[in-house]
Amino acid sequence: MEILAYTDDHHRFRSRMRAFLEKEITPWTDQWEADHITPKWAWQKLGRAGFLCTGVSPEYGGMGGDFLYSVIAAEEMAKTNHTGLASALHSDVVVPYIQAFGSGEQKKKYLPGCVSGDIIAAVAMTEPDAGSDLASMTTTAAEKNGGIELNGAKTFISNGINAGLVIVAAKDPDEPNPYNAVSLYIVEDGTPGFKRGRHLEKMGFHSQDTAELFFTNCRIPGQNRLGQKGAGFGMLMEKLQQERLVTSICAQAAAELILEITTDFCKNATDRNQKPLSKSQATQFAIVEMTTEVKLGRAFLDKLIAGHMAGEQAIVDTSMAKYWITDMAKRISRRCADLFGDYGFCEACPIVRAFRDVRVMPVFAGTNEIMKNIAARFMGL
Amino acid sequence: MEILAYTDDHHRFRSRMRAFLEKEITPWTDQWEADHITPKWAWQKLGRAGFLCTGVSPEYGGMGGDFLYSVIAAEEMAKTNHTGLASALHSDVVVPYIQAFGSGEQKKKYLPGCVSGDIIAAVAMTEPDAGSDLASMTTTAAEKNGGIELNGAKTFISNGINAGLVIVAAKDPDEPNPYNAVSLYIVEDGTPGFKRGRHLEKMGFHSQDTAELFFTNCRIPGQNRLGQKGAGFGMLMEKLQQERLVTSICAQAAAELILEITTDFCKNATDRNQKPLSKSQATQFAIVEMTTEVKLGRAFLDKLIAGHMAGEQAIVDTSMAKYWITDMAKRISRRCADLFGDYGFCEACPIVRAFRDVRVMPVFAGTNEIMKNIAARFMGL
Amino acid sequence: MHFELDKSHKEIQKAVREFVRAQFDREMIIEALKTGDLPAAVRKKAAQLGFSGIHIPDEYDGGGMGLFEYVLAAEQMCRKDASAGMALMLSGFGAECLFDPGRKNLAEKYLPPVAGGKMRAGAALFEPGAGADISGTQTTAAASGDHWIINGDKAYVPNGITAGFYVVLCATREDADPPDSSVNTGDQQSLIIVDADTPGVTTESAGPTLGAGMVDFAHVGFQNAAVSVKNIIGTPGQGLDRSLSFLNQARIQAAAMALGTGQGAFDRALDYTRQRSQFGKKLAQFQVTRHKLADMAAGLESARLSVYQAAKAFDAGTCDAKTAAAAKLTAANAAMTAADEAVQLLGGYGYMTEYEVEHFYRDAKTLEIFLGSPGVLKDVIAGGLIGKLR
Amino acid sequence: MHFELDKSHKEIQKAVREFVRAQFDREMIIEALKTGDLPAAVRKKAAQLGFSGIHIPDEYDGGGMGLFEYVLAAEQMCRKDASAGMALMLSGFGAECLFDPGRKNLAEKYLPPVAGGKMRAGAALFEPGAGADISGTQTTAAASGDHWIINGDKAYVPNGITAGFYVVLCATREDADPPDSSVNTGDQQSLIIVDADTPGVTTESAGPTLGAGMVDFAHVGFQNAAVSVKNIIGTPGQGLDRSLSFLNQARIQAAAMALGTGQGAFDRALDYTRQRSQFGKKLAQFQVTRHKLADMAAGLESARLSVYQAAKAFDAGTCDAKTAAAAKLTAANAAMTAADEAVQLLGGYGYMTEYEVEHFYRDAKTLEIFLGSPGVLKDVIAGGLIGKLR
Repeated sequence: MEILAYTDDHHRFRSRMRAFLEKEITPWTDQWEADHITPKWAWQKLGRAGFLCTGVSPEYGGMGGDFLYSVIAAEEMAKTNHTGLASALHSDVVVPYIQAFGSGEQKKKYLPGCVSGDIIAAVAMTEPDAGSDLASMTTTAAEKNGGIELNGAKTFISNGINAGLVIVAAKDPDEPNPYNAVSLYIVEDGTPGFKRGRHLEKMGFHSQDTAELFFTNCRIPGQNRLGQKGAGFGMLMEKLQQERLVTSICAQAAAELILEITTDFCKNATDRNQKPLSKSQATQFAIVEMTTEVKLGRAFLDKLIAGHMAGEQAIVDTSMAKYWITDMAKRISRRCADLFGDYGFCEACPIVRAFRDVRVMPVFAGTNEIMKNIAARFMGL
Repeated sequence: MEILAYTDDHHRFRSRMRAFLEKEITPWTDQWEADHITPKWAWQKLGRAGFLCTGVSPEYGGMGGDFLYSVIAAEEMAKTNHTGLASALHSDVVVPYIQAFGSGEQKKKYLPGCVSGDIIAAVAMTEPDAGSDLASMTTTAAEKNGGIELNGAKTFISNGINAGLVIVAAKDPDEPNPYNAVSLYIVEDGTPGFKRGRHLEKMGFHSQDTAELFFTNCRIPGQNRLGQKGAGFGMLMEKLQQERLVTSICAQAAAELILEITTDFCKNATDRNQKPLSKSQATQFAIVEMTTEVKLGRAFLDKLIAGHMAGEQAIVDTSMAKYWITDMAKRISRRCADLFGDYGFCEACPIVRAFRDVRVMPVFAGTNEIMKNIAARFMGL
Repeated sequence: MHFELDKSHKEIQKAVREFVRAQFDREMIIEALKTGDLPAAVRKKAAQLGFSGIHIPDEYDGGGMGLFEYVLAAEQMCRKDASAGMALMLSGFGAECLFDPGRKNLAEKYLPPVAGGKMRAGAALFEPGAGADISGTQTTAAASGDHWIINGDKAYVPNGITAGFYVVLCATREDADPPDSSVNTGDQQSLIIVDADTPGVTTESAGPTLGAGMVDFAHVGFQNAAVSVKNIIGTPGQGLDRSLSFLNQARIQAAAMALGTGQGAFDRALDYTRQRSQFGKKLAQFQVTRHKLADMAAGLESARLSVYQAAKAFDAGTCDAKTAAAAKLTAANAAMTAADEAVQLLGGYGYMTEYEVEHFYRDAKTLEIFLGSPGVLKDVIAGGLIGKLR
Repeated sequence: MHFELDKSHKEIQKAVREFVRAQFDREMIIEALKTGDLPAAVRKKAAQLGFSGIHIPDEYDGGGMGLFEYVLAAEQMCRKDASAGMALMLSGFGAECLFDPGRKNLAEKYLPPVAGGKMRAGAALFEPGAGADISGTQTTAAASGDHWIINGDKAYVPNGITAGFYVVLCATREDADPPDSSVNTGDQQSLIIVDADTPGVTTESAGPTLGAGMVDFAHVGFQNAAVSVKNIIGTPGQGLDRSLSFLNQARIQAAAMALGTGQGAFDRALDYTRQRSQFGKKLAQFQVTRHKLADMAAGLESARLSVYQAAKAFDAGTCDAKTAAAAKLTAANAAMTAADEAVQLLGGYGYMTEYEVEHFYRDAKTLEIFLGSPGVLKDVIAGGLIGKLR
């Protein structure tokens, strides 16, 4: 019994994408990890092959696919075992802001490039001193003389170096209520006053460019505001649901991949007596227990995806999925590593990169503690 | 998005049963817990109201309902917060042996009584020295002169005292291969040589009569064999799937009930400053985390039920559900008790009975360790 | 630093083990669980041998030893039977507040009967609806001539029904005007001894409990209960600090009981799995069984050190609230884990009363909640770690 | 039993803390993680101050102290920087096999340079595909005249590339016939010292590692490597027991490193949450943050006692394999839990190299696997608990 109704078209899309990634992307990932960035041509290759922004309508060059195409794309990207080509972030988190809230002109200007991979998109919410506390952001956007002047700093911005377009959350300095003060703005690469800071060194996510962004008297045209003035908080809240769902999908896919690699290893590697490691009872139980956790996450997630596609509001369940599945991926990475013995602490071991990469998931897109706070609030606790 | 397709008929059945139980059963449960048994009239009342053996066809007095009626009945019984009226065991574990493997005559003779509650059914597999190791059972059934003579002892038999009909697994003493030796036999209450042993004292499940059964030169007619001679092992293996699924359903319902009671308590009870306990962040997180676990179990279980109804074989998933959901119910009972403070170790606290009751679930219907062994085997580990 | 028990300590362990082997027989235990109390003879014997009053100063007929020796005794008792062990070792619950120097008058009266196993005590600190928070005591004691007039309610008092006296935390007032239940003078709290037979004292059993089946818990009410003005322990205002210190001690005591409970469950699981065969092997030959036993043992061993360390620190006067709370958190968790796994390792027998481990499971859970569930203890630990924030 | 550190032990802690404050500066650490090695100057300083060779007998220029003192030093080093601490404290890994009386000739040659920080050692015990099982060593040493001719492969040897000598566990044979790799004489195993520059010794780096970034792990191969017949430690057949005893010691060492790693992560999390505000409050004011810190601290405290106890027992000659394994299991788990929560408490900063805790997380995981992942350790513990079954 399957919860999600994948069609033959979906299956064909998955096969095509998997073949494409195996040939064009996966062979490069070690290099990109070492380089600490993924080249822009990889994005273009992916876009031109039709694997970016599958939800954008054909009018703007997309395929107008349903959300299951996004799910497939996120799952298949996870199999490349690197994070630099953050296509799910681009396609299903950032670009939807433009799809949903952009003017006709903005869509015409930006969406085709997002689909083709010529424009890499990022969203800049988090600030150095605010963390998950969005209401306390301090970046300002003063609208004057038909133009807008941005001042402030953002941090932990994924795709921060590569981004050709950044959606920036900033406050009207004249509005005292923080919930009415935030608007979203589109800032293009090369705008004077927009500078990228250090490429941040991290535990993992090495091929992903995570950066600080600085805006110093950065002037953008008045038409670069996205949606209504002061409506930024609401837009963020709305889109954060999908961001958290996409994070859950990526974490689920990562957990499945880590466990699959580990299970295969235990079935094939043998001890001194040529007995496969998977014949040891403790290893069997570990694999069974982890497989159960992965299946639990999958059933809950699929149900959530189906609800999301049916337009259901599921703030509580989405928050729960985000925290539980990302924690589960982390737990699985820790426990799987043990099954490799000393190989499990060598970077050559195929799950060690994932061990480092998944550790950020319980932290980003709203920490898991924030998820629990949200769930508690919406449960009336 | 709901995984299970409940119809209006199902919902009406649920409402009717819930009202019936609140009026006719729940008021008695404290008494039955103290008595350490549930009276037979309660079974008859439940049966006459149409809540036993909903799956038995109208030909034998049942309503011929689909498995969702069994699910509803099990869930609603859980809300009575006692276990003595083990209707799920009777309706969905034991009686299905007769439905599936009984001769026309056997069905005609026994099913109407099972539906009406006049016959309470039990199944006797476990033996004092064999535990979960069915292959090592030692109870024998010698078929001679058209009759059958049973000798041996069984233990941990739920409904053991009340049972009017016991399905007994026993071995042909002349068959050396244990897997070909087992047959199932129907033994009626009052058969000479069939004695009940002590009513066993337990941690919980007090209103449930758990007993040892002894068979000493116990002669039953030849037609009391259920199904083919020597096919007992296969029949047990087949029906154990549903038993484990039903156990998971009961454990899931118990976990939901425990958590609901606890959450209500935390929302209503206040500290010295009239602040509800649920305003404390740690309590909020505990409730959110437990709710998440319950929802994960529910999604996985519903998917499994849907598959079961579609006739899917799901040995691995069923074993996983049984171990994970029963462990989850146990974990939740432990953690919820903490939220009541000292009240949490008093029998007056509404979840303490459940704390004791659910602890058996990871042990019965095959221990959770056996579940993991089965899953490992069928996963090819 | 050294981790070996002294010879005298090993002798205490041995003596307690001999006592429980002789006294805690199954029949007696089963009967005592039904009546909810240990036979007087067993209580007397434990007192005669100096176990239940091991930490009471010797000038008051006690063992004159420290909390560390108490811990060793409580552990070994609960290892044999947790309910009986709790009943004996908690029989003077609260009498510890009289151990301080300068309490001679009260100590002379109340401690010898406790040490002799003839009288029980009940510390009455917690109040309904206040959880583990004793800082805002609502029970009042108003001075009226030679008496304190006490009004208020205390919840979940151990030995609540059977105690000969209570050690009651009260908000003390200067005058005897109509008692005002809204008074809340956290900085002026006092501990006052109230004889159980004082007029105006009422008790209401908290009913049967999950574990600790030979200790009676009750709600104790005071309605204009008048006791001698001399019944105050120390001077007015010393009650909160003394109660908090007693709570530290009591948590270490409960931690020791939990430790013994977990160890008792482990002992039985080890025995059972070494003897019982399934699928043609001893259960203790299955790797997963072995790993469970290893986890149980490692958890108990490291908890044991935490409890012993806290007790030693308490005796040296250096134990803070954080250390006591951590000892209880760690020990109760190790005990629950061990008892839970023991139930599982025994399978169906684990659930049956006859095989005892179900009993340990219920006692362990009771101890996990008693004197502070994990959340309460973590609040206390964090307070010590983090301190005041600017 | 007493739990206070002696004055001399507190002084060791203080001296190490001063050393790391002076020597482990961020710039140096970041550079050392890139090169994969500590600067020679730091190694020399640690040796001069007597830290990295603290347990080497003083007649061989070491500190002449026990494992307990080693543990204190390793803990404090790793608390400041786990990678650097591991690099220093593991620099003589395996040289411990020369501490026994009667090893004078070899000890005189090999220990002083180790104690002086001039040479590293690598115990070569484990073999490819054999996991943690050293009982069936396949590497052979055949006696040929004045030499042992060694053939075989060892896996994941710490200091595998940089060591001056290896302590190699071999199956010793009486003759020098063509080496038969299928030989497996578990009861005739020996430890033999092989200089790294011996012809026939090859090394292959295991590559970058998740943590322990300043220790080089390598596979070491021996192809007809000839060493003096005097390079055997003790007599033929003593190797397995000596290796197992060394493993106990090394697990306690690793446990101490894990303890320090967890403590280092905790320190940073406590600092951060006390200083950082969110939603108008300090993070350390949120109850859930407080509970996390309480759990981390309670876990580390009880693990600390287990590690110290094991080290003391080892020094007294009473530490069995179970106790050493349990110390490592408990400490590594407490460390991973603390490091993981520290990452979480720091949020985005927890994942950034600059804030150090990500580094502790990787080191803690490395230590959780190194010298026995939890499953291996539980096998060992269970063996000790359960013993032989009839």
